[in-house]
Amino acid sequence: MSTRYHAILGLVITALIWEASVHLFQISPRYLPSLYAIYQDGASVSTDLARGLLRTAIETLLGFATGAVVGILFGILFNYVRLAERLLLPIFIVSQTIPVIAFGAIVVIWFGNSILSKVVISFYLTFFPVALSTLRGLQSCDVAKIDLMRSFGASYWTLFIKLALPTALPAIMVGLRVGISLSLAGAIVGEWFGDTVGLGVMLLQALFFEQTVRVWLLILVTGFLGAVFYGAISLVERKMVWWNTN
Amino acid sequence: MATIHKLHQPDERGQTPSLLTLEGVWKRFKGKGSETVAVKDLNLTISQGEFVTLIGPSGCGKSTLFNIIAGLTSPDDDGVVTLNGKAQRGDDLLGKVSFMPQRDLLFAWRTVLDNAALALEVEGVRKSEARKRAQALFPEFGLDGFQDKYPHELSGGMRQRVALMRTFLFERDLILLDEPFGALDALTRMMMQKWLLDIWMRHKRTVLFITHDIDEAIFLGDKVVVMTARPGTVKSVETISLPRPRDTDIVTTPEFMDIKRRLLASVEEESMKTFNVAGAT
Amino acid sequence: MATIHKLHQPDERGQTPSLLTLEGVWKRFKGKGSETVAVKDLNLTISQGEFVTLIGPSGCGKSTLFNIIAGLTSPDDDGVVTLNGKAQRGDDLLGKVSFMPQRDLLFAWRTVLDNAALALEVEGVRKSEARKRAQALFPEFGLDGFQDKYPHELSGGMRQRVALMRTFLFERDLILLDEPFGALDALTRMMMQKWLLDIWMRHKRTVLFITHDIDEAIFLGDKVVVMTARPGTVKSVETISLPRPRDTDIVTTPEFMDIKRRLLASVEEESMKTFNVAGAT
Amino acid sequence: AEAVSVRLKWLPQAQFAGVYMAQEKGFYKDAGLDVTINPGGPNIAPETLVASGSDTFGILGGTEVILFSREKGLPLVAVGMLQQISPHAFVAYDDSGIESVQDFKGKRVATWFAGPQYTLFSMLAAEDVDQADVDIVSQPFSMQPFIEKQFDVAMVTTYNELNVLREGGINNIRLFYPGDSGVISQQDAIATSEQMIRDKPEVVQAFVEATLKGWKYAFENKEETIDTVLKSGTGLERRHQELMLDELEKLMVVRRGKDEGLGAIDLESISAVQDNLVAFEGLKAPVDLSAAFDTSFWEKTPAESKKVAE
Amino acid sequence: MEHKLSLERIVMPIASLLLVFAIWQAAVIVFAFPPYILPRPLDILYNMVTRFHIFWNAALVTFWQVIAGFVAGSIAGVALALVMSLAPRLERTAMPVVVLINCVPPMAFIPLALIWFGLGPNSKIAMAALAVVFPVLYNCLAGLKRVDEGSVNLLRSFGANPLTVLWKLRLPAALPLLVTGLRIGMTRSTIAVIVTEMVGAYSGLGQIIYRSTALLEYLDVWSAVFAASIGSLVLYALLTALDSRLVWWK
Ligand SMILES: Nc1ncnc2c1ncn2[C@@H]1O[C@H](COP(=O)(O)OP(=O)(O)OP(=O)(O)O)[C@@H](O)[C@H]1O
Ligand SMILES: Nc1ncnc2c1ncn2[C@@H]1O[C@H](COP(=O)(O)OP(=O)(O)OP(=O)(O)O)[C@@H](O)[C@H]1O
Ligand SMILES: Cc1ncc(C[n+]2csc(CCO)c2C)c(N)n1
Ligand SMILES: [Mg+2]
Ligand SMILES: [Mg+2]
Repeated sequence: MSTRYHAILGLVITALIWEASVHLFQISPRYLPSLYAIYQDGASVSTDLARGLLRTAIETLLGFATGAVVGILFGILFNYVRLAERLLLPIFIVSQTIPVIAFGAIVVIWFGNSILSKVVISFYLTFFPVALSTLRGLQSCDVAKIDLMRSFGASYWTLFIKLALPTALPAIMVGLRVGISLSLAGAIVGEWFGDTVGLGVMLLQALFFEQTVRVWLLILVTGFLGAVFYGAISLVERKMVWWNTN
Repeated sequence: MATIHKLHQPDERGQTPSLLTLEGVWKRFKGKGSETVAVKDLNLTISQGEFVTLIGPSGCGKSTLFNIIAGLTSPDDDGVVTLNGKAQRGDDLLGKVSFMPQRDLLFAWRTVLDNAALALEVEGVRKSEARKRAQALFPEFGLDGFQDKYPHELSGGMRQRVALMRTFLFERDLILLDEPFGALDALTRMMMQKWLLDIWMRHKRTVLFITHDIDEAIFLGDKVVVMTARPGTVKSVETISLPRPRDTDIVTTPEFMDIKRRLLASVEEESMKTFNVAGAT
Repeated sequence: MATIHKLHQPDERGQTPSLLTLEGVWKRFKGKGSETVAVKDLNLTISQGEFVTLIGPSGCGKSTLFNIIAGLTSPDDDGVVTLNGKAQRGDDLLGKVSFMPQRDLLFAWRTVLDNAALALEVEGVRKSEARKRAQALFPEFGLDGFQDKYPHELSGGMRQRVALMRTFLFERDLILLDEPFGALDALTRMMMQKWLLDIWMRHKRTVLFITHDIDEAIFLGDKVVVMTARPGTVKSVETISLPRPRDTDIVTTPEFMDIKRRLLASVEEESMKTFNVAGAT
Repeated sequence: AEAVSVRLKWLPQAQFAGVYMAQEKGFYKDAGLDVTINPGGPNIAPETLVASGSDTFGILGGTEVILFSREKGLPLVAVGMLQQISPHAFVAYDDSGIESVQDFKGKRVATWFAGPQYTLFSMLAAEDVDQADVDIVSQPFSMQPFIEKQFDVAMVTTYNELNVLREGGINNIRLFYPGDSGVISQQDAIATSEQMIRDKPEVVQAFVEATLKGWKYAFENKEETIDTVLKSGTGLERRHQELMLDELEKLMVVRRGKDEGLGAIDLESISAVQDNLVAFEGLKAPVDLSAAFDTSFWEKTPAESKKVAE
Repeated sequence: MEHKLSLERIVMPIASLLLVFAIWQAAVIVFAFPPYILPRPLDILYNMVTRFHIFWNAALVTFWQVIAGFVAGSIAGVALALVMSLAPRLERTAMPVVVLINCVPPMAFIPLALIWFGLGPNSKIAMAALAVVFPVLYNCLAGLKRVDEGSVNLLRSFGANPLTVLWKLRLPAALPLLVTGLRIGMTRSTIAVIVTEMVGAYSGLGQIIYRSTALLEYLDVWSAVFAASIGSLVLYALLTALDSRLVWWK
């Protein structure tokens, strides 16, 4: 209840400071436009914006869903199969050091001009933090509790479902929260590889036409979209890891 | 109750067969630089249906011994652990003994009822059935009404009782209990003791029971094993021939007093070794 | 030892002043839907330099009461807690009493020595000095040689002793001990008891001590407080006028036996209420 | 209909008006083509996409890019050249004291290092200015550093950045055009792969013709063209696109583009650029121009499809 | 025993990477990919060696910025987490704004960074810091908050103020998660610097990638990417070593 109140308070305070400083210090719109100017600009492209928002949201969700599932699976694999961790984790780490943006053409050649290429990039950015957090969460399991379960003759599977997974859940949720914003970033970058619709396309246009107000508009809209996803994850988290909250 | 194993009949020659034997068992913990010998050349035989209590100074290796018997810690290679006549290697012992660790180890995300039912669930009993069976024990353990609470809402003694329930629901021939009544008040403790004896007598399960309370050790045990100070090994085994069923009043009998005095002296001698300043204060 | 507070002289009228009073203290825990009353209208006075022991059935609210006195849980608004004549509100009590919780709560990343020195460090004592002072207690606690181990390398009883050391190094007028000797063997326990009495006599610190062992409660206490079953309140206060210093043999004297019988009956009556099946087995 | 795609060198904007109009007015459809328009983006290397067959056609970079592509072994062929003269120009503030290319000496001159730098090199060479005397730096795709006077001279395209400056109210600037130094560098090639030319020349022919028809229509119906471009839905500004289209007309309907028709390939100027590139070691050796540029499709395109009405 | 383990830690990753390269090399040969689709790793390596000084100098520029930004961002992230854990009300007020900023793809801030901090190293450092600050903040905050309530109470009973609780209990308990955050942030900050360099810079690996892409110098693009990966991996390995130092009690 009061969390929501605080959240709104935080946003309102930020908005007030923003608007006040723009007017007080006469900041040029090139550096920081007024919120009202941003709102007006948004109203003038509302249809395109809505279309882009929907498209980007879908890409993000698909990429996030696949990234989360695969990330969790690999986190689990790494925890139980040492060889897999030793062999694959380094490759995963290497993969994360590659700026995809340098390989737009390759992405298009491999995955085509469809929504797939955005989903793939957003997947690629999501799975790593999720895998790492999952692994860390699973490793944080109390050895004595594992021993207890083993003394009951628990199979690896039972041990995993009844003990390891619940123990790791808080850490996994942290990974997912990091992942969702990366997933959104991935969708946007993906749209920079020759797409026609999406917040990323609009952002790119605005960047290169130096439409500062539009850039800010898109920053706010993407931020809002991400915040909604983040909120949804937090909600799920509160449902799933209730015991960790107090 | 398909899971109760019926292995406790005397064998053909009419002798009680030995259920568990440990021969020359060692356990050394390696730290950086130093080595701690927790269990040293330990020999112990527990017969089918026996109630054995174990006492010894703090840190002498009792919990380590329990972990070995439960199959959780593998002993060093020099000794042999035999269950039902079969030598046990590696993980063989897992799932064969019912084990209550010294810490309660309740799962924060499970209600009290589900924590109690955990071992049953692991065994593959259907969840609803597991709950029903756990549910039945709640009044006896003085926990009725707490089924739906979470562990953090319980007192220390209540948590211990939940852990105890969990162990009892996992029905095995050999039960290992590591200070199960440590955090219970006098009466609750007494009720639990009686309850345990009752279970043991009716089902003739074998019990190995760690305690610090010498009264408790004598009151419950067929024999009391005294361990030496670390490195822990068996110092002496006292057979308790007090008649059963035993009543609470038995603690005031001269026989009881006699045994108690002897054991006390034995444990004190060992405990003394732990302290550098012998006879401090 | 600048941190020892010297407040325990009798006041001008020659009376021992009351150090701590609780009047009409309540504590209710709200769960979803249900409400657990842990402490109900509790009244208690502890005088300067007194050794008070507290017994009561498991789950009756003893630890909750301790948390209230330590300033960790705020009681409901209806009661008053007074320390040294001053009403205590909110966090006032934090840092004024030396408190040993029921669980040992050692920090996994600190060595045994550093765990023992924790309270001193928090007080602002220099690390090297804190270590030196902690170090001095190791032989007395039977932990010499374990200074550089980590908690997971200790046995249950050893962990408890480390927690106890940590508490003693935090020198305050009022010491709260929640079952400090629960996991200790008979002799270690006896040595610790004697040691505690010695500290208490020499420094005249005030002790409030939870135990489940009625012998221990009588042996140590100036008075024994018996709590009712949950919701916990004071059922009776038994003043123990056995002469001091007390010797271990005292437990066999008729006076002792007499008090024990009375207290046992009192606690049993309360414990019974916890169990739905009154007089089970 | 034959399904083909065209990859643009950048995002939807009036720079590609002809393609959008050919699509909108059904010129592609009439020519038996079912065209998908794929925009470009940063670091997407449209040349690679066309060379690999991922896209059938491309509106690619200009003269230099085609030459580099051939040198790197990309089987690309230019079949038309849209902008007849270089769209690049250099800007300096009126009060900077820079009056001619000679004055670049000792100044900080910014250029895009993605190809257009060779236009600068050629200009300097043509004006007898030693490169070593000029502080040449990399320019981002933002005019902000120039606005903040971090550079003395900056590069613009006359159809975009120049208008961005002007829209920002910056008019106190002087322009230096490559053409004034005799440097012609055709840009925006219509290109396809060698394989297409081999296997489906009729499709290539149809595409070139329909695209040029689209451009012709665009210049003859600017109002409608802008409407169509704006429909791309990426939030374009009308005024800016109008200026861009006007400027493109100046770049495309000029020289042979005016006399003979849109899209003419000027092998003479291309050859001159190649010589410069070889001189500046941008190219290691000259490439075979007859393989890189195929004028036959343009030549077969009837005048009424490519000649803009006066 | 110890020795074997660390050997395995080094040998196995190298072995697996060599395997990937071998498969890659073979695939290019078997499927006859032209270099503009996928060059051969050996050619890339050869290019890196022959033009070593170019990539080395660019890498120095890039990684100096990465490290500066990483350090600044990590400090900021930990500081924010500490402040928020001390003032839960501030956390609840500020977190939505933080989330909002974090959910904006960092690329969107590049032009703003270039406007605010110029084309020089400052804009790269700022972008690197931005890339680290959030994973560190999230992880550190989660770590700080996951401590056992009983342990907090114990310290409070000693009269510990929230700062002491933070220092003696929350921070050590948060270390494992904090290091996870640092690791994720490390790779992100390298990429942030490179992408910023691609959009606007005077030098650095990102500039090489940008220029070479436009000039179709595929080997240079790949070489620069390799150089970035290697640098990023070295830093990552340092962090992993730090991890086993900091979280020794596990
Ligand atoms: N955080 C909590 N939330 C809800 N209920 C609680 C909480 N803490 C304690 N209780 C309840 O309060 C009652 C008293 O608990 P407390 O821990 O004080 O008992 P205790 O006397 O110390 O018992 P024991 O001897 O077993 O340690 C119990 O019924 C317990 O379930
Ligand atoms: N994981 C470990 N690593 C190193 N040493 C250990 C480990 N576990 C136990 N020890 C050591 O082994 C010895 C025996 O420990 P154990 O827990 O078996 O004692 P215990 O008899 O159960 O004591 P208590 O009665 O206090 O519970 C102790 O000295 C302890 O320090
Ligand atoms: C990364 C990148 N950014 C912007 C443009 C758009 N642009 C700016 S100037 C110019 C003309 C260059 O010949 C073009 C197309 C691009 N192409 N690539
Ligand atoms: Mg033990
Ligand atoms: Mg308690």
